[in-house]
Amino acid sequence: MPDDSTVTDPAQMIRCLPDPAAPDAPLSPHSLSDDQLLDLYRRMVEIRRLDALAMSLQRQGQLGVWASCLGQEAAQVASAHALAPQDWVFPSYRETAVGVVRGIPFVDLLSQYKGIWLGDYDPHKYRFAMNSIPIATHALHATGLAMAARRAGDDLVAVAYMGDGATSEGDAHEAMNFAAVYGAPVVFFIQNNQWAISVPLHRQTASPTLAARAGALGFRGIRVDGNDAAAVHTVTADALAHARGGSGPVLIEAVTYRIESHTTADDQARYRTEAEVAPWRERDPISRLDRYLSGGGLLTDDVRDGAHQHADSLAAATRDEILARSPGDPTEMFDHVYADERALLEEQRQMLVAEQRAFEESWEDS
Amino acid sequence: MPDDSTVTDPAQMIRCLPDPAAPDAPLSPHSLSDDQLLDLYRRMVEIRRLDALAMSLQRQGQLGVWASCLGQEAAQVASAHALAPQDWVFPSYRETAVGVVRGIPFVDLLSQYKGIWLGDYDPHKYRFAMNSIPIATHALHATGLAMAARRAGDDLVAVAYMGDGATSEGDAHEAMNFAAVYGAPVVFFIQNNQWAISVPLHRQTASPTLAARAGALGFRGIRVDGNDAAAVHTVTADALAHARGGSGPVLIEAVTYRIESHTTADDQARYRTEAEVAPWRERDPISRLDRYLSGGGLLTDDVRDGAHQHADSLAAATRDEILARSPGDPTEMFDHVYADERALLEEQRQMLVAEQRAFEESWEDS
Amino acid sequence: MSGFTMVEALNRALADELEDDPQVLVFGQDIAALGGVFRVTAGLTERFGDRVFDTPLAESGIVGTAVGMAMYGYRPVVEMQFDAFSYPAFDQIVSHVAKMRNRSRGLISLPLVIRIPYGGGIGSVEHHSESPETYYAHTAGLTVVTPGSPADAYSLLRSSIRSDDPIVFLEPKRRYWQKQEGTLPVTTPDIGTAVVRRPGSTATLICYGPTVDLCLETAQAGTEEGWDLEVVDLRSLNPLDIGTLVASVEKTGRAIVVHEAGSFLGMGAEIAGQLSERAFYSLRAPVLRVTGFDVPYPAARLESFFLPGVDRILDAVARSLAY
Amino acid sequence: MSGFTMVEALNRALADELEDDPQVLVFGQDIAALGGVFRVTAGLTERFGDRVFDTPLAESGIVGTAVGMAMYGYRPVVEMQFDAFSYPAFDQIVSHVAKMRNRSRGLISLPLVIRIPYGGGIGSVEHHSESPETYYAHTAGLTVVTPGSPADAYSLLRSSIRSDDPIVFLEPKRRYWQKQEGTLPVTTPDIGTAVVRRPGSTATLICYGPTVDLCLETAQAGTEEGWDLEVVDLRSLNPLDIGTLVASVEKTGRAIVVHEAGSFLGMGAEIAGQLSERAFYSLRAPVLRVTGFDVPYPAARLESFFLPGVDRILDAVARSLAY
Ligand SMILES: Cc1ncc(C[n+]2csc(CCOP(=O)(O)OP(=O)(O)O)c2C)c(N)n1
Ligand SMILES: Cc1ncc(C[n+]2csc(CCOP(=O)(O)OP(=O)(O)O)c2C)c(N)n1
Ligand SMILES: [Mg+2]
Ligand SMILES: [Mg+2]
Repeated sequence: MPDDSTVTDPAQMIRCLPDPAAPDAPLSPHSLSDDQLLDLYRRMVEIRRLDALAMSLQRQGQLGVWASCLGQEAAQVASAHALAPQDWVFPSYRETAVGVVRGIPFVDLLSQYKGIWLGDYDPHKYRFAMNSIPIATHALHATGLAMAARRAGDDLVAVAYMGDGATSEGDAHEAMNFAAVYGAPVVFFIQNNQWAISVPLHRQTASPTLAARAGALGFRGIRVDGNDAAAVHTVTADALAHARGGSGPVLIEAVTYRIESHTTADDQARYRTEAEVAPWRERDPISRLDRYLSGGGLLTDDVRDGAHQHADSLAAATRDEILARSPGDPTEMFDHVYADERALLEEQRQMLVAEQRAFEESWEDS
Repeated sequence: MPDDSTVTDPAQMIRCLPDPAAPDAPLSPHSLSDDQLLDLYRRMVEIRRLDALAMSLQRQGQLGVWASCLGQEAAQVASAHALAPQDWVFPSYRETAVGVVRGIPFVDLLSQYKGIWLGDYDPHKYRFAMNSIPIATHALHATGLAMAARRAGDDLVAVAYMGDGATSEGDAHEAMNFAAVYGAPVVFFIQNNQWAISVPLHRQTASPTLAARAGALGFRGIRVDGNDAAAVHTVTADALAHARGGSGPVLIEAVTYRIESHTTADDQARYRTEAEVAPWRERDPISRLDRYLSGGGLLTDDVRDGAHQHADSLAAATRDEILARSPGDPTEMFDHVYADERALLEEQRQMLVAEQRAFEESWEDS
Repeated sequence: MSGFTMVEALNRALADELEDDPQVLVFGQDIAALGGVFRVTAGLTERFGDRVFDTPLAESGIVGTAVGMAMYGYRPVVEMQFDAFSYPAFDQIVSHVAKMRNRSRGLISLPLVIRIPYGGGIGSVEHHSESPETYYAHTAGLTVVTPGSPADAYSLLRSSIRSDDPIVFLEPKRRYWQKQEGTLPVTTPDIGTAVVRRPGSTATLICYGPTVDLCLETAQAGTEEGWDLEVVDLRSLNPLDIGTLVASVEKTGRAIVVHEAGSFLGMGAEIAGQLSERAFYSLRAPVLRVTGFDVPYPAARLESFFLPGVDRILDAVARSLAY
Repeated sequence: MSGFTMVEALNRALADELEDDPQVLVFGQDIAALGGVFRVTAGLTERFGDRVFDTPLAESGIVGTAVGMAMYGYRPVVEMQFDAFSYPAFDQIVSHVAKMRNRSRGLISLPLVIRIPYGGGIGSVEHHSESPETYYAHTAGLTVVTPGSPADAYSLLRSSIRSDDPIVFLEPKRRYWQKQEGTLPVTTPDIGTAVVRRPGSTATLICYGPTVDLCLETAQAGTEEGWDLEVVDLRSLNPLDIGTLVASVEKTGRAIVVHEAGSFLGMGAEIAGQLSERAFYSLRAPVLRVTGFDVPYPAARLESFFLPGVDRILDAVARSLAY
């Protein structure tokens, strides 16, 4: 169990895998089996491939926009991997890797970005909440659900994924404070990828770390190398055990980096240089795990090739599925607004139905 | 300059005057002259008298409601006393003592509670902002004004007064974070009076101190005995110097106690016992300063009597003034909504004018 | 008991729902030990323990955590201490409470109730007398209910807690201590139904929440002018029971909407818009509006000039009859 | 330059005000180095240095600090990145921005502008296509302005920055790239004036922001039906230039209000309410409304069914003429 010096001293950060950028940084032991490590590797390769697919689909005009998680695969895959099936995830818009690890078919995650529906998977089935675009607002839902589960006596942790920028919102503060006051089993997993669109971390906070927030609210905070899959998994497993055991919330600051632009609608060239990005490419989480596993002889060329082949075929299948997916009857927009029927909406639905009919007839006529 | 151990360890708290409740607590030196100390004493006596006047006026139905600062005189008077004339104060609804020290006639502070107008003093003249009822919202105004002053190169500090409960609001977090990020000269003066209406501190936060918030956001936080006028003055003077010097914001947690009910509309008997309040009466800030000054021979019976006589006559005069004050022409409610004239409001004004005329005529007829 | 106040009715409704459904939770600021600043929740924590609890001072936190609890199957009933203090929770209410069901294609419903004491007339300080109904009634996905009588306060709050849709429940604070004959429990028409409180033929007074009693009083006063005014209590603002309003106007030919909120984009605007469309040939005069002025709510000693009163409503009736 | 887009017009308006008045400050999320997600502030920080700066990710913080800066004499122009992201600042806007002048008896004015890109039609994800005008236009103390053309974008933004009243400036994001002939600077009628964009006699189409071009297009299409439609662009929603609307309706006898916001308590409600009162004898048909449906803004591939379109407006004209 890491000591609290890791919270306030930015130099202090839990690492398990050698970091080329910090060769003499002390390494902590990790708790993963060989199978688990290989599993993480395969998942990360898979995600990177799927993320690349999404990027190309967007370029081809198939998706309206895409927020890549390139470079954050370790933070997302390893933390998600540590979760128990009954745990609940509250994602922002960037946690596609987490969604995939939770078992959501990638096509269902893409669907929203194709504009099919506002969300297109069963949140209860995967215990993965509808992703939340209003920054930090979902952290409160995680706290509330954790308070509820604790009240019900259920063994469950709610994990709220947020970015570094999200920590500036009032809702982030309120979510952490409520969790601390009620001792709710929540893990606030903050992917500190150094940027909030074009705003760098130092304009977001004057504090050297984000993990320190927890201590000030009376709960545990920890900093981990977010590009180190083994460390992320270990620290997350610790945090989940802590929360599960009734000791209250934990904040994890996973230090990583957003390699791509914020989204495909963004252009990072306007606010940062490749010179800043380059060193982080060196720290690529997949190569890092690859080196470690290859060094240990665990990762053979066969395994590596297998991982890539699997990822490629999954991507190919996903591509066909998303291209085939189309929006349903537009009148569905009236179906889910209220549990019961509303006269005003029924009138509007009828208007749309009539318009559709008239449109079709005008087609048949021509 | 107090060291940072005072921030996280609740036992640690700056004290300058002997505290009967903590006889062996270490005492720090204070920086006040005899005159200053006597000044603080007189002001505190004056405020207590005026507060008592307000309470009785409310009982007599002259005021709609009153929020007493009984027991918090040291925190308010001593901190206000340390301010420079050019500094700006952003109060909540309880900082009447601060307002009086800033030079606002007490009758102008009462006016709002008599329902004359929503505020009834010139905020620019006293550099005392319109008091703010929506909890914590005004902290952002303080930060913004401090950012503005710094930009203009003006030597001033903005002081935001808040309660312990206010620290739970998202706006409190955003105000502190903006201040830290921009290095704005703001002092967040938190009167931790242990209660937010009926909610005790431990249900408001899981942290042993509120001062720790500052460190987590990258700025200085300090804890002071809020019933110790000398300590509050010293710590506030330090904080103002720090902010004035361009070293950024400071958070002061003044540990005190709300002796009265939250307001005259509240009934503390419903949520706390006299047994809890009693020890705090022992720590009364005025008696505490009185003992200290009497011990030193500084406070003679003459001085004490003089202070009380002055307070009594001021109260008597204020009483006459507030009783004499009445609301102006009701159509004034249309005068200050916009800088320019609005047709819709003019129509409504004319309607009210016509109603008034009709009413007067119906009177004359009878 | 014979006779009950609105506060008693609300308290009893909460108690009965807490009793009947273990999933119901009640929380907010000062609602446990204190029993709420208006005593609406008095005695509930003594009786139901930690199912009725106080929260830290953060409205977005209250509503946001309620969303998470509702997702888990609880039925939270949260209190915003006063009308203006629901504004810090506005983002949670509009971006999540109102949209979660739709976003999730119906897979997540949020059975939660947001109780808000609203309106003026009690001589309060600033921010304690707001009428925020337009903000919520305009928001697709929200249902906005407001009782005008103790009986409705009881019955509508129970229905609201049982509804699978999120409900903004607006309580006319100046009617909190109004007493009504009879005994609890009572059942009144369900959410979405307006009720004719007083049948009449001269013109229709349309009101809700705090203005219901005012309009009944006005109708009484109107008899001296020889007027027989019909009074319709909306009871729910969204959905709006336009059918009942149209039926009334087809009978009277005239309508005056009365509310404390400002006229500009107030409920009177929507009602005037719908009536002028759905009762075009029946209206013998335009739908008139008697509302709070379009200025911030004034200081206590001026509120009587700001608020709609009997004379102002009677003047409007006269203007309507002049067409 | 010959011809300019709305984004260029807004950018130039900001630059010209920054140039003319040293008290003007521009800040928000991603508005400095990036130049805003829509490039409205592109190049400004290069030219005006730290008078144009990025903030932490907190809307309440942005508006709340702007209040403090305005109190100190600056003229802040803040950007909310998208419509729905103004909601976290709702409490600051409604409780302070709108009320400070009145609360202080006119002693504190807040000359600040809150820029909000709003509306749909750009195939965006959830929360990026909201039409929040009712929330702000209903709030006493706020002025709500929205340009329908590049020229108005320039002139109205400059007037807004020079106004001593706080202004919510709504920018129709789907018209950002719309080009108009001519050169900047231009001066158009001031805030509070509606403009007849196309004179006509058959009926009046009332629109603003994103629906202005739509209504002009509709009027064009209407000629094929032999209709001569008048198009009035509101330009400011509060104050509402009802005089211009009444004059138009006295001529045409018919009005259709067109906006993207839902109909329930949308601007169309207020306009219908006021016209039915102020032009009672001129209206030959009820004021009809063609608006977004009263549902949450739908996913991108469904928005074309949700948004008012030419055919839906022409149908309304036909319905109006059928009276
Ligand atoms: C309340 C709110 N304000 C603004 C935005 C626009 N926005 C979308 S993402 C983003 C930056 C988020 O940065 P961070 O929290 O670090 O997450 P990251 O994108 O880096 O994963 C912003 C400002 C939003 N979605 N919600
Ligand atoms: C946003 C908001 N929510 C709720 C309230 C109602 N309210 C008024 S004072 C108060 C308690 C404040 O406690 P604290 O911040 O500790 O200040 P104190 O009254 O103890 O000085 C509450 C909840 C309010 N005024 N504003
Ligand atoms: Mg980030
Ligand atoms: Mg307190």
